[in-house]
Amino acid sequence: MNEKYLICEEGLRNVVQDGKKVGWEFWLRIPYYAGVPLSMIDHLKVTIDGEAVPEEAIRFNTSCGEVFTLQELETVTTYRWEYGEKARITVLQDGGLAPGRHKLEVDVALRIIYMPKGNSSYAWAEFDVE
Amino acid sequence: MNEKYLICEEGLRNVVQDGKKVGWEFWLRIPYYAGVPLSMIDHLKVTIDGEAVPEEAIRFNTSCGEVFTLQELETVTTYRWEYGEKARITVLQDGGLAPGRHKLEVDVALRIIYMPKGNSSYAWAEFDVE
Amino acid sequence: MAIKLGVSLYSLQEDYYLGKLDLEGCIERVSNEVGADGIEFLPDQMPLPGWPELSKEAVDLWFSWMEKYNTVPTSYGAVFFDTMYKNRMLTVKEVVDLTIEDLKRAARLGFKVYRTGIIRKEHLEILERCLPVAEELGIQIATEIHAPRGIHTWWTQEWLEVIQRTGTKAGGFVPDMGIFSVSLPVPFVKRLLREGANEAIIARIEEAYRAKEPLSEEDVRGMGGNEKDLQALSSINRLVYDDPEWLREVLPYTKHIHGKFYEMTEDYQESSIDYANAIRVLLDAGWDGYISSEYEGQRHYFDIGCDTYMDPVEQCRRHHVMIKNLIAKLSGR
Amino acid sequence: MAIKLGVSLYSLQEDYYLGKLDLEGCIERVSNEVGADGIEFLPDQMPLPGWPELSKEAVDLWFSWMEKYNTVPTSYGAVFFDTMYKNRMLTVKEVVDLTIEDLKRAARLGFKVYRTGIIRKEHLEILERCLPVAEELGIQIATEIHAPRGIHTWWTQEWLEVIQRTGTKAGGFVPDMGIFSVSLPVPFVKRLLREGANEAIIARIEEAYRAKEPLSEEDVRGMGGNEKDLQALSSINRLVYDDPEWLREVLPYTKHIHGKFYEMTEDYQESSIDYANAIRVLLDAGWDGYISSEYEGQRHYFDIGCDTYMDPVEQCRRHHVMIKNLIAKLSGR
Ligand SMILES: [Mn+2]
Ligand SMILES: [Mn+2]
Repeated sequence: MNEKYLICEEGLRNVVQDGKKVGWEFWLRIPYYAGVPLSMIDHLKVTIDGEAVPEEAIRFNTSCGEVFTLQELETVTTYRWEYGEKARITVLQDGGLAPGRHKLEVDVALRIIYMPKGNSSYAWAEFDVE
Repeated sequence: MNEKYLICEEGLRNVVQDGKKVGWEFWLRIPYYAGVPLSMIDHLKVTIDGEAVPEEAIRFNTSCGEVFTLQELETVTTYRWEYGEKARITVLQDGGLAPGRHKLEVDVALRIIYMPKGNSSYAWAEFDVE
Repeated sequence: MAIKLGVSLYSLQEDYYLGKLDLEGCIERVSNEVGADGIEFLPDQMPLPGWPELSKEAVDLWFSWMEKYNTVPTSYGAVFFDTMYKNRMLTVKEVVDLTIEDLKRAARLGFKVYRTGIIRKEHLEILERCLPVAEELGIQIATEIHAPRGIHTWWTQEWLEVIQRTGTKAGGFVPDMGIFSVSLPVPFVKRLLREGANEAIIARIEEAYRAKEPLSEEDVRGMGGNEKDLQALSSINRLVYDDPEWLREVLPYTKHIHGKFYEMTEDYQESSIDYANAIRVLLDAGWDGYISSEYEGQRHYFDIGCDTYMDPVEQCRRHHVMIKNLIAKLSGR
Repeated sequence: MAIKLGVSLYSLQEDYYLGKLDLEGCIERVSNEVGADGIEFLPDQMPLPGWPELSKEAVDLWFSWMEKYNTVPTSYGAVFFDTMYKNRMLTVKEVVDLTIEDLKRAARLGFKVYRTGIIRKEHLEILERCLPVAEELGIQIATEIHAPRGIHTWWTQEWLEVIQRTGTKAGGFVPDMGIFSVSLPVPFVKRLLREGANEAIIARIEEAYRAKEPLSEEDVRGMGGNEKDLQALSSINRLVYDDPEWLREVLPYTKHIHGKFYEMTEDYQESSIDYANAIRVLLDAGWDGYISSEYEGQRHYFDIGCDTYMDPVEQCRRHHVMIKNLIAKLSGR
């Protein structure tokens, strides 16, 4: 759902810490018509330049500054991903992304009670990274 | 903690369903000085006659009649194992236990914040099964 | 008139999603540009500050908007959280507890109808257990009658049985006008055609649907139908056309109706849904309550971008004109 | 007198655990048989009906007991639930939210002291964020000063820093008398001896502890000590003997004290804890508040069964006699 607007126009950026590129990040809107507690994110798969990102490298950043791994999200009922919120998704990767054009793909699913087969949405975009 | 009183005097019984023995059960008190939400049970290992029971065969029965697998317990924050409550523990096993004497061992641990190394308690008892 | 008009803020969702409107902005546009006073909203879609906790400040803010824009809360669109955890479904008791908390929030915000939906058999038991609290709060637990299920399906009939068996005053329904669908949503067909579907084949699929002799996949393939035509077929199989007369069976328990629509033309027509017969029954029954416009067409324009969106506010305005025209015509005014 | 006496129901825990007493029964015995009015309880140990939800009925029940038995709520024994989930620690905000809910329950039940304990550095931030709510509720957030940490450790000092920096009236301490330990708990030594420890070796371990020249494992092995003697050694290393004069540093923020004890003799002696000097300081400082008897000896009799338990009610009664005797003697009455 909302596939066209899932990946936000903020694009793709390297994350720099103490002068070092330690990963990269992008912003994601929810593939649903409402917000949900984070525990209802069933999966969040990220692919960069055709290669799947290891699940353990992905971090979901809440609007109030908490950082969760996907495995931790399974019990996070007290923080929500709101409808329309641009959630910052970080991928830990030493060295970050090389400057140039990169293709980002995401596949994100929520567990919604009236969608017994799951609600999985796929989106992709290409961005230039400095 | 409270090792002497963990396994309750109610003993060991076969569970009969539609005339068939489908498993067995016993009653367990909490190894702590207070009650906790069920999600704080860190592990519950059951051994019968020296043999470990597969984790998937164990069921925790709440006082109000809910039945949870150990894997489900990890998110059960809304039901509690109260201090002094005799919780019924069921083990699914076709045919149940043979009549005669059996040795039951349990190893149960809670996650308590001021016990960084965990709070694991071991108890055993022998009972006659009809 | 006994039929009152409102808007579900669901209609304005895309503008909220993209940050063009906030909750107050949605209310303001409904009041000032649609000219309606009934406000339905989904708190999980457009939450008040601090949601799902509901502070006194948030309640005051809500009522300050109602006053400022001369609007009234109508129906509160709730959802079930059975799937909160990956490793298990919530228990009946857990969902009851969450629903009771939610009913209290709805009542504090002044809503008289708590719109929910029965999906699993368990929801019947859950909602029945919530009825005494709803009675105390003076709010009606109303399950939506929504395609692919209609009035004569267990979802509706078993809740009706609960209402009649318990004699509760706090149980009811929100019929969604989508259960009177006579064709696929117009903007959906437009999109399928942009994507390569065949206009003639879609017309035949729709005719067969109206004749209650639905085509099979083989039929469509035999006509030379492509994947997009087959998508039209599978979608039409999930539509519902209930006899509008059946509405009378649930109207005694109905305080609120969803005015689902997909696209209003400039001359105030919605060709996908049989509004004329539904309104006729409502008038004949002397039904009293709000119809909330529920526009659900914008998403079919995503592929050609925001700029060509139908304006949801204008769509709702036209929808209200259509209903007023029907009322005037049918009541001979 | 300014020192008032109460009982923590923690003292009666084993009888509750085995189903011999319920919550009301515990209160009744404290009132009628110990003859004290101050009631401290741990809701997670002996919950009211429906806990952790606190209905009006449960509150009424609680106060009906307070009235019936002529007792007053003193300190509410809370716990932290950081470890709620296996896959992560709760966040600071989550623990703050839980603690605020808990503070409200404590206040509704009439408690003036909310006893908690700092374990992780995060708890300092958590409790500081709860102070404004505690002030509003008129309840003091008091962290227990409990072995293995004493008055001059970060657990106490950093909370003291928060109290002084914020100027809050809602922050304080519950010193546990166990921080004035002069020997191992008597019933624990008795159990070790039953299990094979050497009386002479334990005596030397305790002497060395009092001389602040603790023995090493090698020392104990060199004396021919066995595993039980080594258990005594490792236990004594977790004991604390703070100078009772240090109490003065925290007394301005102390409304409640835990009268920890392990075994009262028939002639009203508790030889493991230096009560005399602690009471002397309290009297000299003119301290006003409740000392809650906190009996923690029964568990050491589990091996020889329920029948030889020390009676916790009689133990608390003797503990009160000891304190009254000390007060009388030290104030020259
Ligand atoms: Mn609807
Ligand atoms: Mn204590």
